[in-house]
Amino acid sequence: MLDYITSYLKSDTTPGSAGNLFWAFVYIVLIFLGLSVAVIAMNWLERKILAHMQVRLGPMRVGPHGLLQPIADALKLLIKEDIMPAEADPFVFWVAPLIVVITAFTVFIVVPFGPTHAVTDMNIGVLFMLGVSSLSVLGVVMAGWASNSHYPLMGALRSSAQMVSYEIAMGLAVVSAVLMTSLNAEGTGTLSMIGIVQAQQAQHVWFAFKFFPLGLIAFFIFAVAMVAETNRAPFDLPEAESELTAGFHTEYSGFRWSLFFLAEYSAMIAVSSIAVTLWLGGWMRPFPNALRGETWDLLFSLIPGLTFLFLAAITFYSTARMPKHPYFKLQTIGLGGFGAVLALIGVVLFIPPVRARVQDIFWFNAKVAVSMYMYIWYRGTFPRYRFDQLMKMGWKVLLPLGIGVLILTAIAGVLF
Amino acid sequence: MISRLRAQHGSGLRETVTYLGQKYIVADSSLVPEVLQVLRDQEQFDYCVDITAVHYPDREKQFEVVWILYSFSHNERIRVKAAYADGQTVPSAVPIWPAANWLEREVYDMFGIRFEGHPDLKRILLPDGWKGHPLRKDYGIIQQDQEWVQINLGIESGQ
Amino acid sequence: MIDRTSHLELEQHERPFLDSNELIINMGPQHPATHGVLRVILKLDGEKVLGTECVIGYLHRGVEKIAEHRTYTMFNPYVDRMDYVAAVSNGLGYCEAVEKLLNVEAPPRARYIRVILTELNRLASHMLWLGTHALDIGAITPLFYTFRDREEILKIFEKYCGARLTTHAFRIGGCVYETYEGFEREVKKFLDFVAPKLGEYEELLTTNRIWVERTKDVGKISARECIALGVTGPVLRASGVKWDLRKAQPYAAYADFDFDIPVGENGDTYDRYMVRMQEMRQSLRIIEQAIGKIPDGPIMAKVAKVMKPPVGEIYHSIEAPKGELGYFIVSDGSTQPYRVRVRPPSFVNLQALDMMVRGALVADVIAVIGTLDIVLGEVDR
Amino acid sequence: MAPVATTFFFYFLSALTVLSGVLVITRKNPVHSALALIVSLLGQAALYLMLYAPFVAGVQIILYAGGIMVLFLFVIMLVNIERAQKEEQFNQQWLVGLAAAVALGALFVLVYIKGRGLFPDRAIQMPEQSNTQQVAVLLYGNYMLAFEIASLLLLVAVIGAVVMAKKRI
Repeated sequence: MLDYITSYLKSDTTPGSAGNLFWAFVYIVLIFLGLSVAVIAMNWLERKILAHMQVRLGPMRVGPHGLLQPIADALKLLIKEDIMPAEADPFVFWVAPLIVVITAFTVFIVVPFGPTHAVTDMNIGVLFMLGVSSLSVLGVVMAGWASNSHYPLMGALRSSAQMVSYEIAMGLAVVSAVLMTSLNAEGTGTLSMIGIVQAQQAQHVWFAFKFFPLGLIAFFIFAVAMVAETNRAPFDLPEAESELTAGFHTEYSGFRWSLFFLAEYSAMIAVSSIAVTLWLGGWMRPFPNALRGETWDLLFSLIPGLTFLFLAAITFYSTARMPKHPYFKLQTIGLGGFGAVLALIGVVLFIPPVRARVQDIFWFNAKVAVSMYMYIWYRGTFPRYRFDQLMKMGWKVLLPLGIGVLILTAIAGVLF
Repeated sequence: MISRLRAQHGSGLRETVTYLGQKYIVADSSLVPEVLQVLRDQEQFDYCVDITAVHYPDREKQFEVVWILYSFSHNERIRVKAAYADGQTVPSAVPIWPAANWLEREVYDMFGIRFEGHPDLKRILLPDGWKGHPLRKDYGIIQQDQEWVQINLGIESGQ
Repeated sequence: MIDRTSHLELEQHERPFLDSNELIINMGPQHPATHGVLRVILKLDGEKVLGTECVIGYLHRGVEKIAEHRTYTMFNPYVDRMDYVAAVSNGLGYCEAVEKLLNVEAPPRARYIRVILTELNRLASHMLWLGTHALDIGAITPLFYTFRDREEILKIFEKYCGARLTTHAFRIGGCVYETYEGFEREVKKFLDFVAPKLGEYEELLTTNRIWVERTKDVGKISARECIALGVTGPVLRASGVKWDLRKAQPYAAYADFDFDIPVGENGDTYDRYMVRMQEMRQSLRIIEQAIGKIPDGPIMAKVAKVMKPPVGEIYHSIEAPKGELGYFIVSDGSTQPYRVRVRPPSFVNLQALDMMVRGALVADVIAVIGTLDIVLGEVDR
Repeated sequence: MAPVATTFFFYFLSALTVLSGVLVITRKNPVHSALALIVSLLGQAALYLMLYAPFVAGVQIILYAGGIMVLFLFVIMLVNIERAQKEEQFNQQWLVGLAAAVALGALFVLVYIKGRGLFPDRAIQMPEQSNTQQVAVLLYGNYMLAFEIASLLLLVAVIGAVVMAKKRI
């Protein structure tokens, strides 16, 4: 039994493809935990960053600087009564959030955090991702229909029409990225996510910057389509408060509603991690070949530790500035503790063996974090599209652009 | 401008007065439609500022309906007033100025003066089933339509 | 629900393709985007609006009936409660109307203070409009910017007359409070504070492609239709009519200041947005000129404690932030007015909603209600 | 990837597919039958995976479950369902049903007996990686013409749909 577990450690493939179920299970649990922590952090970050963009403070009351706010929210949602509308269709009403959550999570099987850090290395990775993300439309449609009232139905129809039409633009952008992978010596590209990142490594360029404008346009199309796919920011029409109350999840409350909430955030993380893998060179550190050489490698490997120490410094600074009133005593201790934990992680990340291993995961997550920040930024600045403009944008702008980029990439591939 | 009007309608215009620098014409109730039409077409009073009414219970023609008009070209205001008995219908000004639609509905709602020729004359501010017209002098200030309140709001209005 | 939309003369087109019949949707009275208690019944064919019917009166308090049982001075605070967003201009209109009845002229110092406070109030009203209008269309951030800056104006009001919103700052015959020590300095400080802020709003919205796409050619109304429907204020000016009561029939001390009237061309939501933004800048110009030369002297004309205006009637109107706000007062010689009729700009502007929105989409109805800048307290009185 | 408990998965998946197929027909509520159809399509996709054809499975999920079924649900929702539920199932023709079932059963039995030698007992071990390439080579190589004709047909269908809906847009 023991050697069954250790046998995987020597092989340099992902646990899934190495057929080692135990480690695959460990990776799944790790990703699941990491994702929930990310969703909680995302909840807090969104409220704080949006608040600071809007000249206000955001949650400050629950825990120091509102740090315990997401936990309080989660608790509230768990305790809240979970009502089902009278004539709602019980089975479909119950299944809808499940489908949405399952599809949002299964995409992560394929996401490569490192050359060996992924649950499995399917050779149809990108195709699997597209397929699963198209399934989440079903969950949305069922949720809208099951609540059998005007507004959720209209919201569901709108959001599913939006997701279906932006999926095509997304698919086209993905195809042009996959096309770039086949421009190596033996001319056979790969659909597997790890293969794509390795192709970028081999071609010493991030696909976003390959054949200069083309890669960037494809990345732009994918970025716009992914925002529309997850019903966020300028495309958050289905739950446009000012028109239809809250879109397809109006009738949901309590735990079921939090499932939708969880699914939305994990879908955002999933889709942006795919964008990072395809265009921004997955786990590769920035400027892999421009700044080559040993010293640069060392410098870049220090950055993970430095960021955590920097975060710890901020936390200590704010603990120092906490008001001295006895009421805040517990909160200051809490914040200090949190700062200490961050500092500890920072220090641990400096130890050479840990430093080397954590490089890939850190850079991948850093890029996903940047894309998350963009999501919040969109929400802060853009007004909302009207439904027909949204569809016009999807069909008349992104689709032709996508096809154009695909053809041009093919031509560029042949020429250069 | 007043002289031209007086020439056309002579007897119909009871009096044309300027009080505190504001001109107003008191017209005979039968002449009102032509006067309004003439004012809009010949005299370019193209903006119907307001239509309202005043209730004089002791006069035999109780209601005095007031049209306040303004002309953009002459930058000039004028008021046309006409007296109507209770229950007598007033010719609607909607064909002349579409703005009159809601204004007349409010006058009907508050005074009970019916405007014939109005596309959709029904109450605008008070609920549809309400009985009584509040701005009449005989309508007490604390009086309510007890019956409507009991049915719809279900409160025995104790006041 | 009795069918209220039967009278709408809707173009009868053949059976809709799918057998989805017309949808009658009830927007309001508790709807986040209807700026108060307004209920709009929309007759929809899928997403397209076939016709609308506004059901109002939820906020009707019978202000005109109350006026007949109050003396002239007692009725003054009621006037602020009508358009609670631009309360100062309501008070100005009423006081000037009664002063005309009494044939009394407010002293120059009072007139200057009145102009400064009314223009500050116009700025506050336009800021509130911009915040809520942008929020309806989806941009969340401008709301917080505008409310932060509007707070400064409310602080000045509070320091001047103790109240932030319904100020009741003016009395018949002039102003009742002398300007507090440091009033000019604070208003000047406010002017320098808010001038760049207007630039911030413009930066966020004017060239924002989605904002332009959501507002260009939405809720178009031509000048001729505006005049026919009696629509006034920024909505009329955005359709190309250069008419502003402050210039056409100057009142208070507006004749002494030079400012220009911003005008739009094709009367859509984007033009109304630009016109109101320019108007805010013009208000700053007026305040700047006024703050410099406030004449000293009495702030209250000699008016009898118990006023008994001579028998007669008067119609006086001013340029409120929403349009022409008129007072038609009939006095029978007693201490209480015989009839007070208020001509509310929001009430008449709302009438144009149906014409502007027909054939548009549901999202446009929200945008158009926002751009009409209606306040339900004034619509229902 | 070393196959794991294939026989169990095979029976489980095929039972799932057949069962949901039956559900599709028997459900009264059209939305429930649409969902059952989705489940059976996903079951088929899983079966393709079992046959080392991941590409075909992926396409099956995207096209069938993600695309076509969403359209099905769209149409079901736009048409109000109360009317559909009221019409009761017309299953008076017992005789015709029985005859068809017997004929089909006989056909199965014939194929089972005759075809014993036809199917290879051990499926040829196709390496998983090459499946996508295999499909691509076949699709764009030998069956290029059929591929073009099919795409032409689809194009005509799309244009037809747009023309029909044109008068309402």
